[in-house]
Amino acid sequence: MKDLFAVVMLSGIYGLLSASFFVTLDAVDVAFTEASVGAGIATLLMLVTVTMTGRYEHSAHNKPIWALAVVLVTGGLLLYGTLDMPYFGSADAPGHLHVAPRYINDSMQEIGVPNIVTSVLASYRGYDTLGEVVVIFTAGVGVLALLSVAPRPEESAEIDVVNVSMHKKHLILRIVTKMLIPFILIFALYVQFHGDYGPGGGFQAGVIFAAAIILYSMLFGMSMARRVINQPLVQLLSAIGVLIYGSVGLVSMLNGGNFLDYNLLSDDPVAGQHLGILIVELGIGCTVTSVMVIIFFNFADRTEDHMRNGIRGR
Amino acid sequence: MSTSLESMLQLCIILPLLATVGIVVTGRNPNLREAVTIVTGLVVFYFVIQLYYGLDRGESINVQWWQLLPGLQLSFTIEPLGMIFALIASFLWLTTTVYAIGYMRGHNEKNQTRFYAFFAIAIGSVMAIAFAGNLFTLFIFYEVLTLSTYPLVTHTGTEAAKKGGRIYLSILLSTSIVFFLLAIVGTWFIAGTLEFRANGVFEPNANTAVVGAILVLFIFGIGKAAIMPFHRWLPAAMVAPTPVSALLHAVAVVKAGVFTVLKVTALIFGIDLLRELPTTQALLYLAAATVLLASMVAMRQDNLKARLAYSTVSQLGYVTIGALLASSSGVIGGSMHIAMHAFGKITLFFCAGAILVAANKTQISQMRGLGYQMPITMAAFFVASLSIIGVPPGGGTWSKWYLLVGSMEAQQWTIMAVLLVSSLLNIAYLLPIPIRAFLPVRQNPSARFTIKEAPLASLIALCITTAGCVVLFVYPQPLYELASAILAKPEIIHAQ
Amino acid sequence: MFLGLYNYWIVVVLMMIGFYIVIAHGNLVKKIIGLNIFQTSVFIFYISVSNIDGGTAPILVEGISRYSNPLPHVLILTAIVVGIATTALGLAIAMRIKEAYGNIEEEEIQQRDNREC
Amino acid sequence: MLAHLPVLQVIVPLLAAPSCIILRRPGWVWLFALLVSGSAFLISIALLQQVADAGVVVYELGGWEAPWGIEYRIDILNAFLALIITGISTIVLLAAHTSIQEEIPEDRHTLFYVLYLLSLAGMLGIVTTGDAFNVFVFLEISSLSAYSLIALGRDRRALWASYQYLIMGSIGATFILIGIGLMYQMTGTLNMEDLSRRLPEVAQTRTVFTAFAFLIVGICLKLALFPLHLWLPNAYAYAPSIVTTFLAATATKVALYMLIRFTYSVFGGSFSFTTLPLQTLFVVLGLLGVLIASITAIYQKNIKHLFAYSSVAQIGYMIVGYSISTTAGLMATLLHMFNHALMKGALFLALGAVMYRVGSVQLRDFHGLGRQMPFTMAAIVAGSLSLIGVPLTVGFVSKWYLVLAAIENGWWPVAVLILLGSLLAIVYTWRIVEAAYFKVPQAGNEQVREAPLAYLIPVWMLVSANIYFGIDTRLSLQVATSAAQSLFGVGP
Repeated sequence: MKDLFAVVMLSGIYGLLSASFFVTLDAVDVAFTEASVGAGIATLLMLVTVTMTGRYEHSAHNKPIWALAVVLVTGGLLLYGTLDMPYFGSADAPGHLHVAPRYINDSMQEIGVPNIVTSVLASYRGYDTLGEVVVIFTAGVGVLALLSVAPRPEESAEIDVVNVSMHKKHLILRIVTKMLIPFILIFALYVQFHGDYGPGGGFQAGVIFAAAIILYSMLFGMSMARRVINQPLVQLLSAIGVLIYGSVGLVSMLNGGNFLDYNLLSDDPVAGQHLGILIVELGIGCTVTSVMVIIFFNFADRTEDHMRNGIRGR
Repeated sequence: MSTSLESMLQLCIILPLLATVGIVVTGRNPNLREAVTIVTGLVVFYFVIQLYYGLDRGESINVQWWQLLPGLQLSFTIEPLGMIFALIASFLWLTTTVYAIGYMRGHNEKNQTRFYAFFAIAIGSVMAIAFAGNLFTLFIFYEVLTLSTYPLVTHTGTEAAKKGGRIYLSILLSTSIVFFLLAIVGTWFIAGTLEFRANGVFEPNANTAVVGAILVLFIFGIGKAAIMPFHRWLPAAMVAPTPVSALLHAVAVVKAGVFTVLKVTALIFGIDLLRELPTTQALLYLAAATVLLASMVAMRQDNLKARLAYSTVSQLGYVTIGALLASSSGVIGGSMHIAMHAFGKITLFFCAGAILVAANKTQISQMRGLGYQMPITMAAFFVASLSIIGVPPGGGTWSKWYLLVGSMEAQQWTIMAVLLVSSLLNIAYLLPIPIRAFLPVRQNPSARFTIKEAPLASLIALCITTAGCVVLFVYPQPLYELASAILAKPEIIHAQ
Repeated sequence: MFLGLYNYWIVVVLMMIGFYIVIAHGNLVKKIIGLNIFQTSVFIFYISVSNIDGGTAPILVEGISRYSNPLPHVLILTAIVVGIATTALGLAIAMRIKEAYGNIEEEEIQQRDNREC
Repeated sequence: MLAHLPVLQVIVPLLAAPSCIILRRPGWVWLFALLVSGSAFLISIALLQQVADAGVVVYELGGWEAPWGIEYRIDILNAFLALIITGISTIVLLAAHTSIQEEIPEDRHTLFYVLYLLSLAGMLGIVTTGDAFNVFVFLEISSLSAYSLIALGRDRRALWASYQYLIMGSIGATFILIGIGLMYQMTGTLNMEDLSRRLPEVAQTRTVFTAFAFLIVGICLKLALFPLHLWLPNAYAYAPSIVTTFLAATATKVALYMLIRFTYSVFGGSFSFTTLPLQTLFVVLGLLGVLIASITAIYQKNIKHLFAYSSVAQIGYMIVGYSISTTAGLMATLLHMFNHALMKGALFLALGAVMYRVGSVQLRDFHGLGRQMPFTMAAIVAGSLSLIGVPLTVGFVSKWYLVLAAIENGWWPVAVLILLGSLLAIVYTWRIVEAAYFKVPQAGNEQVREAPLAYLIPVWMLVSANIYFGIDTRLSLQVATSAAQSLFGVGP
């Protein structure tokens, strides 16, 4: 298929499908995330990219045989590998017998959070999650390093014109969104703090937060959005998120425990765990939101720049 | 006494390196710079003499430095063969320095400071090679020597120098890294030691096939011995200024090569084992072939230095033969030939340099009648040639004699024949030069009377070395004793 | 007899589709999309591993004892983040390439570079 | 605090990175980064001491005991790697401030240091952790930052190189992810120690075999093992000099560490090398890598390219030593890891100096540099000698042990090929030497001056390290040996 727009859309749909697939497999948190990321952010970013890089793949491209061969070999190997796997859904697969039971059985006493995923994510394997936050932070910094354009002193005319005209058209849409955005934000907050009990948590919340902001900027134009959100602050936030997470670890260290040992955050271990998870989730949310915003804004700015140069070129 | 001897031994190695610093520092002022060089040369030579007496008194002198790798120590010791090499090298360094002063100035070369500096490093590593207490130490300084001489060979920095240096470095480094190093590691793995022992390091019941293979690796690996097909670097190195060719490629480098060959055959394998090995015979023939072929090539060279270079290749073949004959006389002959050929060949090179500086001639065909212009030089050339050929009053007589004896002991009749034939070849490619030089020239009678010799310093130097040739003929006793002590004095070599 | 594995086989097929897009396609954006599909399929594989017949989502509720395995979920949450991070970065580079080279087709870029050096 | 060293090793740079964003001013950020890296270096030294005395040091993150929580398990090998990485990064950072003035736009400097610290932290995380999935996470941290760092290069080809690296790297990472998933499915654990205990039961299953295969391929992609090296040369050639130096000296080592850790510790040497034809495969690939990459290096005009290919060749050496799979061979490999870090660090940093003065590292730009930048060129010559493996340099030491190990195994041909490889090294390095000392400067390069001290000092620190550890080999040898032995202790 040569039309990248369609390809992107399809991949978005694929993301959505896999998300629903996750739901059927009882992985609600994952589904939630995949829906917001695979179907949401990723697709969005790809769209922005495609608008800039051109919609059509114009390469009369002879599909290399070796690629097919590699793929077949790999796939064959994988299929071969599946042959000794425990059957799908079998409860007595080794994967379910060794480590997992402890999480299921004891997490309530040890952490006191119903959502096992959350407790594993934020506490048992909290360090992985710190790593995850740093990964997203890295991506943010990387995108900044690659794309950030020097802030323009004067808002060049034509872009604003474009925006205004656009806004004239979509009046209803704008009103609706205006009304919608607060709810989205509230929902985000809910997800943020309800992560202990239901599906959700800092990451999903962050994405939704970002989504709200992005929605806003899409409808009211980048220049407008840029006035509302100032970049340096967002960058600062992205860093602070990580630091919040880290400082929790350091505090528990100063209290004489190991790094990220929440038990020592409070006199009562369980309360400590609660506190720890809460703050950590906050950190995650903070970083994820700001990084998503950074990424989107830089993508958009760059595209705008590029187009302006295009216009100038003509 | 002994302690001070040991410190002397170390100083012999360290002083030249220190001199390098002095040379670089005093580089601005040529006189001072060359003074530094000469003084160092004198001191080193004095120390070597002292060490010689020490050795004569039967003292065992050895020095241990730190372990470079576990079980592989940098250690130095005095033993007869090394002593021969050290004596020659230190003495001839001195004379060459004297000569170089005349030459470099007369020929007003550039970058003389760099020249003297690397020269000193080279000598330092030669001393280290001569006194090396084990094969590992020897190898390390063997490589240092290669690298430190590269800038000397390419001194002029011309395109030709670059090409020559390329061949020089690539052959020497590649042979030493691929074959020599491999052989050493193999020896280390099989024998578990790299010390020099009078009767070799391998067990008598060692697998002769493998050990034989190692021998081949050694002979090819020691590229400095210029066994064909790895001899090309020597002619290539003739792009260097004459003093370099003289010292390094008549004495230091090439002799380091054959010296190593002798060391390895006599003290790593031991002549008894050597006789057993399947590969010895083949290598012996290879060396013989080198001797003959190189002589024949030499005859065709019109460029004097090139001819001398090829003659060196063939002469080195003699020493290798001596080493491989696996007979005591062979070793004696070989080690004596190191000294004899050193004096002879350095004299010849000095003459070549003198001719270049004074008459600006490099081609033999131009040298007709040159004898009237530079009688001393040509006379010296004549004497030295005799020594190389091996007829009185040249010291070469003795070494060749012992080589013949050795080949007789080993019943190597072919080798014996080769030695004799090649002596004839030597005559054929060396004697014509001085003879033609003294032939009367009719075309320009003016040339007959004007005597224009090389700068005094150079002249002195070449007289000294010529004298050396004669002295070694008249009075070879101490040299002979040293040579015969190589195999006879195991206790010194054992003392580690 | 291997019917119990059908799920994994589907996943494998998906993976390979993504993998093929990555290595066979010349368009940089398409490559990234392929990478996405590839990774997402791996996620599905993990989640399939975690699934247990009759299990419910791993959120503790009174009276339910059979939960699906939470650990892979956690891992995949992390992996998804990694995925989006990679995608974002890849797309960013693609944009820069577009600016620098004027297109995002593998061969053309190669040709330009070869012409340069 | 000593108890916390293992985690501090990683989180110090990890948390320092975001702090840089707050610090903002490039000058300050540089000092800060230098400080952080330096302290990380000190930590690694202390850690090495600790391990040398106490044996394995275990640190449970979050206080959850493994395999439920993530644990750090530092044995001498981890500490050794950490030492190499932090040491190199610190020395390289010394030159960073000067170098990036020329090569990176002003407004990117802060971000550069952030990314640098992140990739440092990522590598440290990989080499310290004892949890398979944690490896993946930190692998991604280091890779993502590496991609961005490379993309910061001036030349637009840097972008393309970085993109290729990103694709290759992500495929590799995904493969590793698949491998980990399969292992988890069969054993139910992610902790390496635990895996090594539980894998043997299921070792004969096809699934575990597949898991192994995917892990190996994934890691080899990161390792740039021939023929999976295609991303490497451009990435090294067009990245900013500092980045090139840092990555060249450390990144592949980390990948190699992963390979060693998974094959020896997790799967166990016997499984890795006896039940599979891995040994033959790796020896062949390694040697092919050595020869082909070296030959390719000979024909490079861009010197960064040249040394990049030589890196591929050096990886070949390490793989050969590794696949000999004896203590001696592994020891040689670990030793060469250390030594190669020193060589390539010195060489690439010196190239950076040339870049700084001349503005390009094409062969023709080296003409006459011997006179114009004597100290820099001397450093390059020294580094090249070390690369060739001349005595009294580190290169000789590792070559010696590699050859010895090969011969102990009776692999004489391999030994010969290894040595032939170093001949090729002579050829490709000497082209530079000749250009520098026998040619007159190109038009426009007559005014080139010697590099600033900010460059010369770190370069010569590395060069002297090359010589020092070539003369006094006790430290490196001892550590490498005990690391190798510990691996054979761990592996069944």
